Amino acid sequence: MTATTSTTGRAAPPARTAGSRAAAVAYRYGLLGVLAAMLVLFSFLRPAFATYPNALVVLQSVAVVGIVALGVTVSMTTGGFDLSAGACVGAVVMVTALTMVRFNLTGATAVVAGLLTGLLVAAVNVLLTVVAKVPDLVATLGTLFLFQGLALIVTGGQSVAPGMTVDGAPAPGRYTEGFAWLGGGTIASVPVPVVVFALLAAAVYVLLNHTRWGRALYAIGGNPEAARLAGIRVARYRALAYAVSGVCAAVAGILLSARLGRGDVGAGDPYLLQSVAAALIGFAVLGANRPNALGTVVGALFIGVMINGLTMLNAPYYAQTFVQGALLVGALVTSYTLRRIR
Amino acid sequence: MTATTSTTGRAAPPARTAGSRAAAVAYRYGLLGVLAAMLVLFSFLRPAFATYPNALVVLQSVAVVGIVALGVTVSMTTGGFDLSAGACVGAVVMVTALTMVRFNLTGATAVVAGLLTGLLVAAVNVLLTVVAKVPDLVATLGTLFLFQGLALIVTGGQSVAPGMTVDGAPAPGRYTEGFAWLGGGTIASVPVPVVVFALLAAAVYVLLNHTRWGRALYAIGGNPEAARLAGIRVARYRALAYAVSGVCAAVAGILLSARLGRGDVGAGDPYLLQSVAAALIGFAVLGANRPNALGTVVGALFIGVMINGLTMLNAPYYAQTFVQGALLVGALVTSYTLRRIR
Amino acid sequence: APATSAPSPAASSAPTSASAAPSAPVPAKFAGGNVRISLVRQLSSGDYFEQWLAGAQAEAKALNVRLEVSSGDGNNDKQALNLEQAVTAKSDAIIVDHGFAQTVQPAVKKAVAAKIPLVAFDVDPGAPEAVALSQDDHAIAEQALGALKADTGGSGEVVYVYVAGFAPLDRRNETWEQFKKDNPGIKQVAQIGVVNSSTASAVADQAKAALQANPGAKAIFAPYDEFAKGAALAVKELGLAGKVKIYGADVSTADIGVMTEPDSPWVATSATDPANVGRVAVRAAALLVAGESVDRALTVPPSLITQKGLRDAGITSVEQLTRAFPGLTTPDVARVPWTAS
Amino acid sequence: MTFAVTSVSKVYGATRALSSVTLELRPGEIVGLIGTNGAGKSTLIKILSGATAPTSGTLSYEGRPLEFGGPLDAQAAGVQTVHQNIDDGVVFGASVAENLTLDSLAAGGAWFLTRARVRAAATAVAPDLGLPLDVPVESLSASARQQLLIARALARRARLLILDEPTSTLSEVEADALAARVREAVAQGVSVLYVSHRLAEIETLCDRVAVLRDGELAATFTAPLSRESIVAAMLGPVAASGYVPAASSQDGVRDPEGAQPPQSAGPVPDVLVAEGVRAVAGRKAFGLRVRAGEVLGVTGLVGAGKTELLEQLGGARPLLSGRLELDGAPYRPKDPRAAIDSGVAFAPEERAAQSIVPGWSVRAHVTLPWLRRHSLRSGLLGRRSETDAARRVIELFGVRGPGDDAPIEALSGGNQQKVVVGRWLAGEPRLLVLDEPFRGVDVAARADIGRVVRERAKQAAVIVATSDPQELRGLADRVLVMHEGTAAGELSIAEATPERLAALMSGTSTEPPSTEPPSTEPPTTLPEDQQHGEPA
Ligand SMILES: Nc1ncnc2c1ncn2[C@@H]1O[C@H](COP(=O)(O)OP(=O)(O)OP(=O)(O)O)[C@@H](O)[C@H]1O
Ligand SMILES: Nc1ncnc2c1ncn2[C@@H]1O[C@H](COP(=O)(O)OP(=O)(O)OP(=O)(O)O)[C@@H](O)[C@H]1O
Ligand SMILES: [Mg+2]
Ligand SMILES: [Mg+2]
Repeated sequence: MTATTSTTGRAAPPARTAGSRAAAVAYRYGLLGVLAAMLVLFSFLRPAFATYPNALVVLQSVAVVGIVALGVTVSMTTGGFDLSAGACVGAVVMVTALTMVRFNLTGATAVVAGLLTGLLVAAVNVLLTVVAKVPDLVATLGTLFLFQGLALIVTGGQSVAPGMTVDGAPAPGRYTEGFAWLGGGTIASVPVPVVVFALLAAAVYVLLNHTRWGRALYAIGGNPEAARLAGIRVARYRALAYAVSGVCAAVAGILLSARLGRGDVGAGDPYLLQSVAAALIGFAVLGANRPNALGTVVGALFIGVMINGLTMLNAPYYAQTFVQGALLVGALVTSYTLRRIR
Repeated sequence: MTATTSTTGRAAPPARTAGSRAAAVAYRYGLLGVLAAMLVLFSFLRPAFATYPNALVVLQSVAVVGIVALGVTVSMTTGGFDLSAGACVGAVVMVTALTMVRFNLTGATAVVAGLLTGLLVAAVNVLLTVVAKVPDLVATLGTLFLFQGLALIVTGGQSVAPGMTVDGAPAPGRYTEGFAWLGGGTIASVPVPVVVFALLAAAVYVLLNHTRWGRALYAIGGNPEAARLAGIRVARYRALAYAVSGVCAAVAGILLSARLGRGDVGAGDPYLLQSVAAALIGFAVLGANRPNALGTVVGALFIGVMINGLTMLNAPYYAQTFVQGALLVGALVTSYTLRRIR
Repeated sequence: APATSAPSPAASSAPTSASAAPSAPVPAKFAGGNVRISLVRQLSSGDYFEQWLAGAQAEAKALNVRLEVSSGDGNNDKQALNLEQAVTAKSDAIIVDHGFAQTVQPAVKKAVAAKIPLVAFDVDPGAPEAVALSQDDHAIAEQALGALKADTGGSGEVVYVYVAGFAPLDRRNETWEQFKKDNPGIKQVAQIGVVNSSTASAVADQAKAALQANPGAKAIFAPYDEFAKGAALAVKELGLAGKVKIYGADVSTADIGVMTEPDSPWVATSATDPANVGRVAVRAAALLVAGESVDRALTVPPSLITQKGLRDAGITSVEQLTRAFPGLTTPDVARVPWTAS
Repeated sequence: MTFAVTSVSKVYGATRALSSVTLELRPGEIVGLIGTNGAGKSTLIKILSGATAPTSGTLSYEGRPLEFGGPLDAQAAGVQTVHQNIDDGVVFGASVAENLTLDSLAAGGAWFLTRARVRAAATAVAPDLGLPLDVPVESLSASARQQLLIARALARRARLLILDEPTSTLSEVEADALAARVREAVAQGVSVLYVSHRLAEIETLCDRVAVLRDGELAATFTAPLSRESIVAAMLGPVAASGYVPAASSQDGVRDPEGAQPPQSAGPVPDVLVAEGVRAVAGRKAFGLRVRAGEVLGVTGLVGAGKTELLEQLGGARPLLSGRLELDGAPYRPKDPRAAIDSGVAFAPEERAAQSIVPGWSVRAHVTLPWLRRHSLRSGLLGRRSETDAARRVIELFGVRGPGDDAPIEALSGGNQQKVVVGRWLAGEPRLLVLDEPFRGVDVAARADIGRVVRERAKQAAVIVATSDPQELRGLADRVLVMHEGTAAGELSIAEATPERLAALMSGTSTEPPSTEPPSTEPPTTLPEDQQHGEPA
């Protein structure tokens, strides 16, 4: 029994017209191009922008958001969506502050407590989405309220600052030097949060692009039923995704707490929208069209550079939001319109 | 060639046990049950809760959120997602205030200007999602920033209040009586916003459940390609959905502006999360498992009753978020777990 | 959001000089227009902050200073980073407007190390080199509560609006706690409060619930203008005008509008003029740049503004208010010798 | 009244999917379109239905040229298409009635709709469909969904009706019903273009057959049709010479040259033993066993419970009752991973919904179940070993297409099927469970898959489910026939005459007592030599 002749060799890359090639290039590199253009423009208008210290400031301003966004990215790979990331950051800030200030424990304990809090948030998310099968968006919305509320309750709605009054007496502890170093220290002149961000970004990149776990996560995002039937334990991987998201948020919360030097009520709130924005912008980077680590880093940088540059140009704060929106919309339209042409 | 007799009929629906019937009922009516239980409990603990005036208070506190949520619901039917609804509310508040206070025009003009602003937001969303094919979440995120920024820019970041200084002179106009009536007036003792909410809820209900357009919207949400091949003008209907969402947000903005009596920077911001929450809770109402008008109304009431009751019970504000989260999670878990049993 | 900061040195205000005419020549640096002052803010949206900024900008213009403004928009880490950036960019002086002591102090140290003069408003800079400017929150609460006591005769049910974690509110809260101890006739029947970008309408909904639950309430103590506006809306919507009175804090043109409305329940507010505070901050910074001596602790005292006073004088805006209440303008705090005031 | 395709070519990158095809479709005529996998059938249909534009060439109707900007233009011109992937055509979350009336939403008319109105409209669209109107469409079986789509297309007053492998999910009975419907339409002057890999169907239904080979129109035949010449044209001169088309044997499942049931010298151990299992809850329990080197066919009408049974064996759904034994050890997989780890490979039935991850390359599809095996010691995935595995599958099954790096969507339907079935052989399973592995696969490729499966069966046991017993020819050693959720009987391949199969499948046979054990301790199926029982 013979069969059809097999032509298994790889096809040569299809011949393209110059125009569609250009569009394809623009689609892949569009967002990177806009980022580069912003860098050049800002450096030109404000020489102080293009200095090493300022680059570090920009990176540092991006680090915390970027770390949260990396977690959100992982939660998105399985088709989930972690709306509770910001609330998790806030809860971790409170918990670390309480550990050191109120219970007078060490910085290391605070780090552990923070990470455990992140895992607790993840556990609740997993219980809701994987076990109780509540849709991700609603479930993590519930978790958001829950942990935002919890962070308030454990402190009676108050911020936790060294010297605060607890039951009539001043709180015994304070932020330890080691813990504070996590926020303000440097390693070879690079701020610690930036180093942590870089390491986590590399780790998430490798995880998603070059390991079987990453492959499984994407498979679940692409077609959960096909993934299950191909032998992937979907529930476990979805739990893994939320765990990574929770740990990333916890790391971000620890760094933020160290930078703030106190447990600030509502400190985590701004991070949800920004991290989601970074992750979503990342979809358009290098034509990935799916959540990806590299894109998220670029997305976070995009926002960070934009805000920093505009501040340096002394744009009034009320114009910044608009310019941000306009740039974002411009970048997206370019990317997605060109994608269609391709 | 082989078989001849036809046995294509489906097997009879499996007989249900009493238990699974109960679960099915609980799934359909679970959230309504929790709502009813809350009402009874609060009335029992605080007789002042179960009075007609307090019912109106609850309804009024729900009206603005509910109206935004109705719009968000419609945008969700086509599989879209309108993150810009809150920003639209904020922009409309500013525009109506500017129209009357700064430009000294009539209340009717302000209403028209507000509605036009809502349509403008919708138009930008449509351009981005339908024309430029940017995914809904990112596109409306961009619009969010854009209009949040625009609302700030038109006033230079200031709130617009009667008597405010514009270019050195006090602003000429003030909120007209008619416009203020929209926020504070009553029709047969029912506050105007509640009446508007009820009318809009009925309209959206009929639109979604009993008109061709509603069917078409749901069809697009279910399978856009199949809808397109059935000749449904997908682009137009998606534009319609965003237009309805924009108009609802505009109406909410007008009512809010009338109630506040001034153009408050950031007034619209809290409405995004709350309205999305209401719409998402609504998925679980009556077992619909899709965006639906009735569910959204129940979802909005659920949140409103919860907050009002807790405040009456003198629960500290910092405990409320947590209780909200816990109740939400409880209701969702009940609904979705029971759905599986069914 | 309300003004926020850690406790500031409770030193009393001490004007640096007392004359009105320019008493010194304009320093060369200012004449050349090369002075850059960075204003690093914790928050920027809201009437209070807008008016504060307007005052600061007006003063900067008068002094021929370039004011570079950045805002943390409620993100305290961002504020700290903006502060570091101002140091990196070598501003001539830095004004820190609100913020949390623990968060900004590391960056303040960097500024001090870089020998950049610094003025901190409503936040403890934690460095003796820096000037700490504050408004007197205890006095604000005392004034408003004095009015409350006078109207109620020192007894009755009161609804209190408060959210912990915001330093000025916390300080005002200390005064309230003391007031309750001193006046056992005053009974707090409910405590409510929300702070978000739509504070007024959220507080209105809560206040309505609280007033429904406590029909005997006579007064609402709302020591922050957004709270007071929300409470006023609630009283109005429940038709309780005349029964319930509101005692607030802070003032803006919009607040004046609410207070002078017919039947308005908001009868008194205690406030500083935010624009004036902004002016003082810029003046202090300019003095530091010029190398003049400035008190390390400056305080701007508040005034009590009553509904009756506003109505009688026909006041509709803060500009008219400052003319009618000269106490709100404090030209002697951080007077700049080379300008007329 | 004639649709004409003139010199149409289509190029995808380096692939020439169609080259200069010319074809006329006349009213009242059913034209069969056949060809091996990847020959260009779907491409031609996509062009006719306006889904893609040809690279060159023209379409015309009654001599007037047609320019389709999109599927709606084609529909407006009277071209109605039911695509191969049926789930693309239905709206999940909507009821059957709503799905039937989808077209009327765009057509205008009453804007206020009630349930009764929708029901009435749905009944008007398909008066004799026999489907429940108020249930959500996702609760229908695949074949019922397809019937729904065909009813809709016919109701749209088509001039040209295109059916792309409409019967691949249908049983024979349903296929006959469909054929009647198609003839009805043709009687009213509609042209029909009919794609199928089932030659029998083509033979009985079509007036004319166009054969595509490598994107070219190889030949057209007019009724009466001869299978041999059609197959020869399909496969081309080189292949045809060495290929004995399985379809040429006309007598049911028995194939003189195909399967050689292993002449077991000694006792061959059972790989899988199932006792007291049920396909559908509440139906009668039964047993089965498969030996190493043996292929067990499972057949039965659509809805007989084949999929349910196989999914239980593959760990894709929990075992309803009874017990399983694999190589003598108890076997109760809690999920597909557990089954894979025990050496059981299960290829599910619905390719798009259950196997394909959109946008993924062929390579990633092949390695998905075996990721651990392709991981290096560092935990990273080994690109090399993945590529090798993918190329092996491509080679083994003659997958035609742009290669292992291309997205799987760039492959034709049948070639996609080869990839998602073929990947399971990469793991050297003990038990290979294949549910409808030949769906959309051409006769030659079917033979390829059959050959590889048989080769495999030398070491492993194989279970193949299909609703078309002909596909078991040359492949299975024994056939388990299912009816309404339970086993109706088992036949050796020698006994599996069309008559006996038909009787068992339709439930009219007096059951062989041996396969109907008294309830409590159901013995497994009997060895072949004890099988008996005559069909009625
Ligand atoms: N989107 C695409 N990109 C690249 N190549 C494609 C694409 N679609 C189809 N092809 C190629 O075109 C050729 C014809 O494919 P087509 O789908 O028309 O085959 P077919 O005759 O329908 O086969 P089957 O019977 O398997 O469905 C194949 O070689 C296929 O790989
Ligand atoms: N989507 C469905 N919802 C409810 N019952 C179904 C559904 N699909 C099938 N059934 C029922 O399940 C039983 C077995 O179906 P199953 O799909 O296993 O049959 P099959 O023999 O594999 O047929 P097919 O050829 O369609 O795969 C039948 O009684 C059928 O009516
Ligand atoms: Mg095909
Ligand atoms: Mg099946």
